[in-house]
Amino acid sequence: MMDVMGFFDIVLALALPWLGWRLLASSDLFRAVVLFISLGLLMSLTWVRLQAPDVALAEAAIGAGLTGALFLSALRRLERLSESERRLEHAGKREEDETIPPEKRRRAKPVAYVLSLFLLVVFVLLLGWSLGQTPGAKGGLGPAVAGQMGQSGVQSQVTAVLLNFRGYDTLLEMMVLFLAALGVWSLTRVRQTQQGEVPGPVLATLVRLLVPLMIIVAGYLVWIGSSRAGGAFQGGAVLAAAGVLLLLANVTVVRQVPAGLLRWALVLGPLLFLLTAVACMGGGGNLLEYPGQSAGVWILFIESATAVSIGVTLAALYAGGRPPAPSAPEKDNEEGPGSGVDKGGKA
Amino acid sequence: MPDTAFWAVCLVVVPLFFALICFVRSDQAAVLGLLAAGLNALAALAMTVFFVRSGPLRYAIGGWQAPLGINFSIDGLSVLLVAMTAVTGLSVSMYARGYFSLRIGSAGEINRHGHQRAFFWPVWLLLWGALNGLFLSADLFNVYVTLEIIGLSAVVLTALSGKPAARLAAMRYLLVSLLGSCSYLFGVALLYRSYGILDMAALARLISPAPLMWASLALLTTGLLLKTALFPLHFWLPPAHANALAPVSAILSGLVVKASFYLMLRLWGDIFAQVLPFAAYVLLGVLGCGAVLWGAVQALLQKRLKMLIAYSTVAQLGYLFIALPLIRLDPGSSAWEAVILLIMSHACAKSAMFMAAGSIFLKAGHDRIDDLAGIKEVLPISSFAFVLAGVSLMGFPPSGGFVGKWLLLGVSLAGGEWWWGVMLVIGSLLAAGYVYRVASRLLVFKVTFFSRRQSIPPVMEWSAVLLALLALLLGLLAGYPLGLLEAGSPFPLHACREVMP
Amino acid sequence: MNTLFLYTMSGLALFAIGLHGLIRSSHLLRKILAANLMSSGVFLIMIVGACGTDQVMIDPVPHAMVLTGIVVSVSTTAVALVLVCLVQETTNRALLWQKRKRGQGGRTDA
Amino acid sequence: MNWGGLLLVMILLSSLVPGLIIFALPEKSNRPRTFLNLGGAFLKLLLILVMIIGIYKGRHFAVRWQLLPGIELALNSDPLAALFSTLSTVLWLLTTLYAVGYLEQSPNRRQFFGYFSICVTVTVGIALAGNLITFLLFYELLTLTTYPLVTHRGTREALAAGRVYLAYTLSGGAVLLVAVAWLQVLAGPVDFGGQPVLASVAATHELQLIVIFFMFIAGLGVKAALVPLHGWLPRAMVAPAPVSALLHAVAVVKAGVFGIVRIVHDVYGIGFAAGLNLLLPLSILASVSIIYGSLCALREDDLKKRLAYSTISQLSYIVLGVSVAGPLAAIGGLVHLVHQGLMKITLFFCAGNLAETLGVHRISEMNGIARRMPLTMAAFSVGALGMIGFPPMAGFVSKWYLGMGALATGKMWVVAILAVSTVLNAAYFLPILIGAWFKPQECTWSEQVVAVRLETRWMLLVPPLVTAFLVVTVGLLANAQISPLAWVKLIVGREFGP
Repeated sequence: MMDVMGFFDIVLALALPWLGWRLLASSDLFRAVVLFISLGLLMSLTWVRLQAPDVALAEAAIGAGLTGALFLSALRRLERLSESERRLEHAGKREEDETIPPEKRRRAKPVAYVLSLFLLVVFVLLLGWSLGQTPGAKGGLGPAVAGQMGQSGVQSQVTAVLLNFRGYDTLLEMMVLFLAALGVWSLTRVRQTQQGEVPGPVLATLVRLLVPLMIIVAGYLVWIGSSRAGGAFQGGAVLAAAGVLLLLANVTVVRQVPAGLLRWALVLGPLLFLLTAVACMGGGGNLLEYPGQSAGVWILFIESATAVSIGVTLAALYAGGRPPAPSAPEKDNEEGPGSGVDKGGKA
Repeated sequence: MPDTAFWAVCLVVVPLFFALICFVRSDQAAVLGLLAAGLNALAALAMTVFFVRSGPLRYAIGGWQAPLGINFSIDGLSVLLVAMTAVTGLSVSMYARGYFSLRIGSAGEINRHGHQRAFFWPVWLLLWGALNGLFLSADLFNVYVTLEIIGLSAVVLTALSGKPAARLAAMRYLLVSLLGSCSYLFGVALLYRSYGILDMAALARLISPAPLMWASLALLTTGLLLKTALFPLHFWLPPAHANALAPVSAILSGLVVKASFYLMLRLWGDIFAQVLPFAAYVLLGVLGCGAVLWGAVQALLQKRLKMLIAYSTVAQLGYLFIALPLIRLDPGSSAWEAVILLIMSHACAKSAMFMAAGSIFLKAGHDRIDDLAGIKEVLPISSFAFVLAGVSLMGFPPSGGFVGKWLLLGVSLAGGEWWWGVMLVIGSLLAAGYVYRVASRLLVFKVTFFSRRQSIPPVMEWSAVLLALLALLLGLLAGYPLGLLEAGSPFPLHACREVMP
Repeated sequence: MNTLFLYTMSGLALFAIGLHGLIRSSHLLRKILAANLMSSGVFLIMIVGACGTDQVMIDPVPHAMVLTGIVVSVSTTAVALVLVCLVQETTNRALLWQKRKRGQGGRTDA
Repeated sequence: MNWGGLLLVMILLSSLVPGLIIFALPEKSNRPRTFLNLGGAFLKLLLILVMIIGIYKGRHFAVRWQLLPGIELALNSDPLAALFSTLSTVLWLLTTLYAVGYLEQSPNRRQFFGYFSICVTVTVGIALAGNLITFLLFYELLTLTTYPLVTHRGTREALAAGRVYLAYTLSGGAVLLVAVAWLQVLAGPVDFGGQPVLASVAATHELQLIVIFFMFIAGLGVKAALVPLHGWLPRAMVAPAPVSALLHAVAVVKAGVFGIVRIVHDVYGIGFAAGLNLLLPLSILASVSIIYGSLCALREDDLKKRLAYSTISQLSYIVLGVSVAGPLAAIGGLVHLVHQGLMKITLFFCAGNLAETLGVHRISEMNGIARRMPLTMAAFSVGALGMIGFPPMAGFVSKWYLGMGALATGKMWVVAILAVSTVLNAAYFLPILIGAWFKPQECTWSEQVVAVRLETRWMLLVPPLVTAFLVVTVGLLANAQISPLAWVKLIVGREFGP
């Protein structure tokens, strides 16, 4: 049994860089993206092999799934853009040099190419050598974490680190996610969806069946996160997948979400997290120092809120722009933080 | 009971909170943003006051002490940089208020620029919160997250301008930022692997020469140098800084590059200082010399005002790196003080310069240096601000840049390595050259000057000139901020080590 | 040579390939893919470091860091992809250096 | 801060504050501006008088402000400082009056008078600087604040002159900065007026001290227009006449010379500098400047440029006097600091009058001009004769002491230089006088001032007459208790000991 697993490890470890190489070398971008997604899935397997189930879940959902979806939609958009450009060129009879395929450009300078490859190999060997030289640091902070688990309020060590011991990191990470949504919204707005793109009956049924199921799974993942693999990010990612499905199916209800509500849903998680962190100071504690024995409750509260926002944010990232209609946020201000629940129920 | 730590927490929490609120209430974004800027400045002031009273301090977030949890380390260096961010940020915010109101107010551009204002404020506040977080944090991984926020928001702000050049610049900036933070993260990962710890102060005690340590130091340094745009890695900076909107340029040049340099200071000045050989510092110093020369020569060749200022940033960053070997050379603390003065005075002066250039751009409708003669007649205050800021950059007395240069010169001569000092002087002469190129146009008066718009809001002109004045007077007041450094600890991290449990 | 070291080398190779791709590729989409590969490589090395030599004691801190890293990386990727589309839209090419002259010499905004 | 220190700060503020207010005033408000200018000038004169009386009674004024350890700003009033600041202040008052008349119709007076006031502040700051860093600070600021005045007219020529001016002075400033920093590293902060501290480090760092000395001379020599570094001065004559008069005859160039005097007297000390053999090269440099400046002046037809070259030559008298290293020569040099200022400003005022009233810029246009403007030309003649060294003018006194000093130290070649230079002075000044007084008018002048009762506006006429009067007076009354000569003897007496 061990031998089989050992062989599997070797294949996996070799397959990862090979896939990476292939995907960068492939001349077809679509193929590269597909290879990237499969690489993500293999990474996820690797995480399982390395006893990191939390990471595996997150990698599968976010690293492979959502990132892949993002790449695919960007690719589609790029192709559409270049098509319209080509049409424009033909119409205007404008002569312009065709884009040189990257491979030709690369081969144009073989010396530099070989040199950079050589440098990289040296870099890898040097680093590998130094990694082999130095013994690992005896478990790192593992013992420290294990020693304090009793006061963390949760059973899962990873969740304890994420939301208690190093909760501040996670708070800032939520800000990164929020920032990404801000960035995407500030850059573009979603193009008007064509009315013709009505989902086929199969997709519509699938959506109707899958989306509620996904929401339940997401809730379960958040709940289970306190003791086993799972948590806000994994749950949020599943919620996001539901959102992506809805967007793909072009369900009318997605387009009818009021802009203000959407904004509140994006903000909900980070805002509640931040307020909770500050509220912890009310009792004389430090920032994010959950009072007394109630850490578990607080963590669950934060996780639920952030999961909703993560889901909405990731879906918004997939949508790739701010809502098309000029937003009128002042209309929806009276709807408080509770509106996040509506978002869940609406689907 | 408010104390130093309370205000430090406020410095991170307040901007983040207002960023979120700004996004939801985007119609009120400017008011909220200014409120946040004001509160932030207040918090920075309060923290400084308490710091002077009670000295350096570590603050355990979540109540978890250092090796397990993330700690704030509040020492003289962090307080000074936070204060610098607060002052610069406040005046950039006031400038931005005028700037966006003007752009929106002009007829026919409402749709185009409405979203710029709506998104500028939350992104800028996030950036601000992350900057404060970076300066206060004592945890290497936490610093990575703040660096990511800083990098990403800087990219978003750059792209906000919407012009093709700005988008390309933002793209390049993003890729560099990705590469830089990936390299940094790799370095952190390797450090964690060999020492099992992420806290800077604890790490500084554990560091010992080993192959893996060298590898991680190289990775950390490469990442930070990319983000700081040290000479051969500076290619991304000028287009990004020059093509962004004016308040954004001020933020990027004044503050953002300082964040990664601050980390360089922490790493090279403290954590790794015991094991690093002098030759490594010399290498960075030589690159700094390259930056000073190349940046200045490029600045002299530019035709556009904002490009000139951006290249001047490249040159000025070179100064900071020239200071690194001198820090090592210096038995006392005057090289440290010089670096910090240079950072602060460059932050004020460069922001003021970009702000003034933005006003000039809006008024003239272009920023071709050769066609700016006579703008003084229509924009006297902004022109004055530009020249004042230029005087600071040249390192003229009594600016902060002068005192910094003076201290470094003294260190280099006393240490017998006079060439660094000569490089500094040559650099300031070159700086005088490119400042002169602009100033000679600005100071001339012509009877008529064609201007595109009627009026620039006074707040835009005055915020720039006040900031420039501050940069100029920083030299006269240098004793106060640097006294803060002395009060905390002559060397930034050493005192904290004693305080640490 | 044990399995963990193999994974470490695999992570290193991923990082190096990503680095190579990031610098040498010309299409922006490929550059972003490469950046993702780089960070995957780093994650792999971090997670391998979390396994003790006996694979019993697992350090959860790197796991948490990698989770954070994954979210950060998807965030930057999302912004980067939108930017790529914008670059393509304005310059007709998703390339970085080709339009340099136009990018730097043209009119820009204050 | 003690009262004495406050006095020094007040002296600086008395022109700085009017300058800043002038920037804030609108362009149109001429009366308040003139009032501020003259009020500030009178106030400053009053304060300086108080200071001089104080010094005479043996009081010592000083104020210090520490920026950082090792960087300290200090103002100090020793007799030398009092000499230079009095000169600047008196001439500022007259020049302000002159400038109000000169610029009556021209645009942008706000900027002119604003910078002008600040320039004077900075010049007095140079005079009162109590240590090298303070001196450096004001020296560099002088560069900056004079630039807008040089380029005031905004013409292509003015801008070019400004560029040259900046290139020279900024480079000089950079060299000076390195020198000051280096000296501080070797010997610690250097205060003026105390005992020279360098002797203690001389044994180990002799070569370095020599190098530093020549860096000082190079840095200061730019503003002092020592010969290879003089290129900016003739070009800077495109500036308006009051600027040329005050700045390029007095403030800027004197700042350089004053710095050299400070370095030789207060930093190195005469004896020590002579011991290092530093003074001979300096006196050779000064002699070359004297002869070269005079020769160039001979060739120039443009009146202001001839005066500029004459400045180059005359300034080096001061340097020569200091570097001869005898008390008598030092008296001659230092008193020339005052005398040359008075004479040269008279000449520039007159040149400005000619240009402003009749549009005359060239010497070849000046024939017979004395009949049209007798008072102006009388003042001009007094100045020119003083320059040549006719007794009983001021210039004679300086040259007399210089010559005696050279004889006393046995440096005959210095006497020869003085003689040759006097001949050259006469050669380039006397033809002007002869032409103006005795030759008939040759060309028509474009009358630019509608003639009033006087030959030109009274504001233009009074200042040169006053300075011409002073030139004669300080020469005649050289032995009086309160003459510049007496004051200089006091300074030199302190320097060379009883």
